[in-house]
Amino acid sequence: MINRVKYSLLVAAMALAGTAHADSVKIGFVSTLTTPAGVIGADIKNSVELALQHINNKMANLDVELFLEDDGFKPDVGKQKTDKLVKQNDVDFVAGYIWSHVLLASMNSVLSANKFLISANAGPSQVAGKRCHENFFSTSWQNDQTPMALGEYLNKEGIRSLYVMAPNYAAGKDMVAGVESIFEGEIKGKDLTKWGADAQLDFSAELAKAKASGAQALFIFYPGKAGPAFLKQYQQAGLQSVLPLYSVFTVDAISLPRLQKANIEGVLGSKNTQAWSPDLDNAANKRFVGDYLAKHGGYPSFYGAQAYDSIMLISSAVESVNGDLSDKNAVRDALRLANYESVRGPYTYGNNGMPIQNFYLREVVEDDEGRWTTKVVETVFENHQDPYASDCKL
Amino acid sequence: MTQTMRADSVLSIKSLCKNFGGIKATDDVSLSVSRGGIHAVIGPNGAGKTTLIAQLSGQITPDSGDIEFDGRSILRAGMAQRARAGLARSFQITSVFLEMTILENAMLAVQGAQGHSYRFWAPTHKDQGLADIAMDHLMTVGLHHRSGRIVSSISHGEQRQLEVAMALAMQPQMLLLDEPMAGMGKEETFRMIEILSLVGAEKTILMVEHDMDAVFSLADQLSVLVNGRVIATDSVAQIRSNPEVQKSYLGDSCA
Amino acid sequence: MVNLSCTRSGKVYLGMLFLLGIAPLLFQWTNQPFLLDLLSRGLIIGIAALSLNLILGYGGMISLGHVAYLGIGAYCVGIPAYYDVYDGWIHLSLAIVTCALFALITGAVSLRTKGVYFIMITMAFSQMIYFIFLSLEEYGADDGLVIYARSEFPVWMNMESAVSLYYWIFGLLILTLFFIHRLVRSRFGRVIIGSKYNDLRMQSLGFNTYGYRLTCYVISAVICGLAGVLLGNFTSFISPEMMSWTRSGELIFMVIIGGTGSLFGPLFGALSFLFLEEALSLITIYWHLIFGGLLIALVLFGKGGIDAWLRKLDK
Amino acid sequence: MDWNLLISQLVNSVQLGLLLFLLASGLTLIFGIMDFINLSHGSFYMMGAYFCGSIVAATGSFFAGIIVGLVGVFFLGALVEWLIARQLYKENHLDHVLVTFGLILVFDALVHIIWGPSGLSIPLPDFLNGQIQLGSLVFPIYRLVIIFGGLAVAGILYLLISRTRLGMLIRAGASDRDMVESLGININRLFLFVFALGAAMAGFAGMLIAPITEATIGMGNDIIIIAFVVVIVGGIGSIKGAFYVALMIGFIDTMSRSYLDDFLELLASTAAAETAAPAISAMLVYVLMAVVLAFKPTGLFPPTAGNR
Repeated sequence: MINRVKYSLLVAAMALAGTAHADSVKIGFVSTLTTPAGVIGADIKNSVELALQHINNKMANLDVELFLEDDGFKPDVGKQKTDKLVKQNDVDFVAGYIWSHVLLASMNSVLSANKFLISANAGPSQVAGKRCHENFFSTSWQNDQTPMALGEYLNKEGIRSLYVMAPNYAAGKDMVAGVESIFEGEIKGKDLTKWGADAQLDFSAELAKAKASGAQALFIFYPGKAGPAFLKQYQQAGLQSVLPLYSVFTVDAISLPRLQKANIEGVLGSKNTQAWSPDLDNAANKRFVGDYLAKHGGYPSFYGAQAYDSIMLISSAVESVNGDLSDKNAVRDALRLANYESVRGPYTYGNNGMPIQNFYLREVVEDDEGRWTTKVVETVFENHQDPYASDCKL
Repeated sequence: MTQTMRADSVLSIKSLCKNFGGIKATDDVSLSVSRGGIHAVIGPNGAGKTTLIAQLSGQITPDSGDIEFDGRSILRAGMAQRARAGLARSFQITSVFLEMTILENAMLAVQGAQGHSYRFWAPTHKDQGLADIAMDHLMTVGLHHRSGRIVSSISHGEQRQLEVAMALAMQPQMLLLDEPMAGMGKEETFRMIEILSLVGAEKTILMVEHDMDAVFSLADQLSVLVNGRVIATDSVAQIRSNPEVQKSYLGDSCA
Repeated sequence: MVNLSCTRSGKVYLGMLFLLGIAPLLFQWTNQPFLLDLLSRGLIIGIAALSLNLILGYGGMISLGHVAYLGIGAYCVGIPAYYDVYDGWIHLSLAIVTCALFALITGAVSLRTKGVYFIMITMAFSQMIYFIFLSLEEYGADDGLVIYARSEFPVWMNMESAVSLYYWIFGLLILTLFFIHRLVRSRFGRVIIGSKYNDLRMQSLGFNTYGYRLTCYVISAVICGLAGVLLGNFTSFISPEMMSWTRSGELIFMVIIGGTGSLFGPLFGALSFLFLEEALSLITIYWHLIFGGLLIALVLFGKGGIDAWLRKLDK
Repeated sequence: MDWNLLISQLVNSVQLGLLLFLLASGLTLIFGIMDFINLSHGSFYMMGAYFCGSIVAATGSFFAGIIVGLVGVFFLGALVEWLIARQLYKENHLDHVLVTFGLILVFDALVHIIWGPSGLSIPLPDFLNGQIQLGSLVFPIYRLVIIFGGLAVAGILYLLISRTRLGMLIRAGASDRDMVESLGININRLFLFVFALGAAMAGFAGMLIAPITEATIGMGNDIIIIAFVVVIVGGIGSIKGAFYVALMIGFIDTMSRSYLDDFLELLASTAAAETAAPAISAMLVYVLMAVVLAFKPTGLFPPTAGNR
């Protein structure tokens, strides 16, 4: 019985691989669709689909074939799926990657096969520095940059001491390093908490420590499901008045509706930094955010915006080589130009494939229809390049 | 308390005590089993017979007292060590390996008697040295012609016989038999008595048994255990006529 | 013991082994490099399942921590490679020594317990290893360790290409199968099997079963560690996540799906498990629902696993 | 030494310990009485949170959510017992593990299908959202609510077990199952009740924690392993053991999370200490289990059985 099943699976798998068209652009997209982090993946999927809709599913008159894969929030699974995209689906581009550790585990599979890797979120320091590669491009940021912008703002505000909390993985460490590198005051204490599929979500012990440390402000990085959990506990502990909160990648379009539902009003008015905001005033962003709102009834998150950009970036490159993907050098040169309408406005690429772009201070506000969202307050950095670019020998 | 200490005793038990949460399962038991005889321990249910066997074989550690086997204390030796020293045990609840064949069971016992088994490569089923000895012992209990049968498919009586064969296969000086006739029919009991009297001619046996007919026809010496205490140890004839034993044991349970 | 080639189930198994042996040729011919990947992975996990079956199926020791050895084996490639030591012999010997030592120490403690307590204490030890690697900042901690080159061996037996690595895996698989086949039929194997059914009885037969079981546990750990070396080379990435207790659980399921205590069953249990996972996740992101349902149905209705179904052919 | 911090952390550790106890007490009963390993016990924890969250969303009342949620999980537990667990009591532990692992996958996928991947937040009524001032200490009110809720259930369970006929049967069942059967009790109904009761307690724990962490898919899968550690270390079937060990593990976990990194910094570099501290504090629980089992192979408080 099982043998027959196995046999037919084998046949099915072969047939599946056999149907690939030669005259299409094949894009593999890796994100997290299951586990609680799947909520991010859902937003990314919506945005990618919206991007494809906006270009009528065509790049330089070639059909776009999208292969969406789920990394299950695990680096080894992410790598396995990436291998599959490269070897079985023979895609031209692999995009996506929410998590830095998944990207680190997977990147070699793509790059050693001489394919292009477009990170739509993760920006670990290793990839920006020593392990940089000519076929790697990011439509997000290098991990350190956003917290650096926040640190800069904290300096300007005259904040002299800080307590720092982040999850214990590649991006968490980069975020902490980023804020520490630029913050001029004293770091009163630091907690790195367990991350992964079984991440720590009860922060009672850490919040008690933070409060007892006597720091002037609290810096956190809690993406995904941990964000709302953290913010609730922060409010329940009554820390708003004692320990003002500054965050990166924690308060976003995914967490805000839930925070609003749970009445966590403490988050209104809180500040964070980001390279993008739904209210950025440019044509591409208006179209993206407007259509997304109309289609899904809520704001897209920055994950979505970056994923949308990744498709647009690929599209611009395919267009510029008129669909001839065999000329890798031409494709690479086209990607490097970033010659497309990014939802964050124009930006350029550094030697390491990381964007050189603006970073904004955003504030959480209520929009005209009563939805909680973020609004740009000021520009903290203009055309900012990540600190690891100099380590990259390209 | 009757205590017979003879010079030629294989096993001597001295003031053995074992408590289970306040219940005295073994209460100051002293016994001496002489070489070459069949010594039976009788007693009502819950008298502590199996507990006694378990302490002798090393399955349970006594609270106090001493056990000497062949002149040396074996109190500190584990089950396996006692078995290798020549004290073989059979179980009240049949505990042969149901999933294996009769021969495989017997071969395991032979293997146990032949020193260590850290031999990883040569297959046992081609090991004639094991099989031949095993077959000899199966012959003693009359199972040799059925040696290929899976044990779960043979009768209860045959399984009990296999137990004895396995105990023999360990080439012990002495056998500890825990109710060898348990759950047997008349025929099977008769067959077992035959086997044991044959074995008893060569080996010392300490047995715990319910079946009085079997005990009276087999044993040379009898000890009566009631509530964890030995109330009498004597020859079969003496015990049968002992009024205290009559009252406290024989009278009640063998109506 | 019946000879393999005499029974129909045995013939099926041998036929499948033959197919596995020529699989790279088939895949090369049909240009399916990913299927070779999938199969390589399946066979590595299959070897791990076989090693678990040695203690679980034959010895009755249900370990919920066996992937620890897979992980240790892989780190024995990753950590030397991190210091630019790529000599394969060093990797292999390091894996053998480390796994044997760790198994000896933890086994000595674990085997004092029985039943559920054994399940949980093995899980506890593997969680400790998991958290130890999670705490090693130097070797990537949570993020894992990327292995940039494969273990180096003499040219004629290197594992550089996907096909040569596959034959390494296939070779270890055949060795493992043959070794276990001999082992369980030896005197040692009989003691292990006997103590699974009735440990007390084995002791009363004069066997110090603790020592035998501990030895068996160490052997099994070493085999699993060797599979780990291949896994490290295959994935060229190792993270603590690969050692979490759920992965040990999965390994147990592979053994059960294949049939506990059967020689080949766990190998095909592992392959079926992985193929099913792969195939179901192609169909829907809710594949866990179907997969979970299948596991439940397997226990309620499919006693004995693949091996038992195949053995029906013999009757 | 910052005493305020220490006291806060003690309160936090009691809160964690009681949550663990709510999970572990049901687990240890099911384990002890039915000899059934239920890995999917954590699913009841999750389902409790989701039931409660849905009711709160529909009615706006947190307390309605708790009550209806409890009833819901109780019946869900009964259903699982009746449909699946009951078929398996006589099978071996391996089968239990396999089936209940399958159940975890099924429950997680069902929640994914019904409620989506994003998780469910449970708003608290305003009076529970604030803080309470005790001397120089400030506690979130809701944390104290968890502690009182946990203690109340522990107390009720204690009364049920020690003062009622049902409790007598449960106690007897945990130490000697055959005895209960020989009393002519309808063993099926007793098992059904115990299973559902255990499920309800796990669900209650889930409801208590969800307003803090949100209800998320797989939220029970991590904590259930810790609950198993509690059961094993405490001794299978021992409610008393579960209680003490749960508090002990709550204490170890919280204290190591708050003080271990400072301690490690004395031994290693700051960066290494920061990475190692959370991992090592998570590991301590397993070290505790291994050490206990090494010296007491059947846990700290094995229920005393009459015969062995």
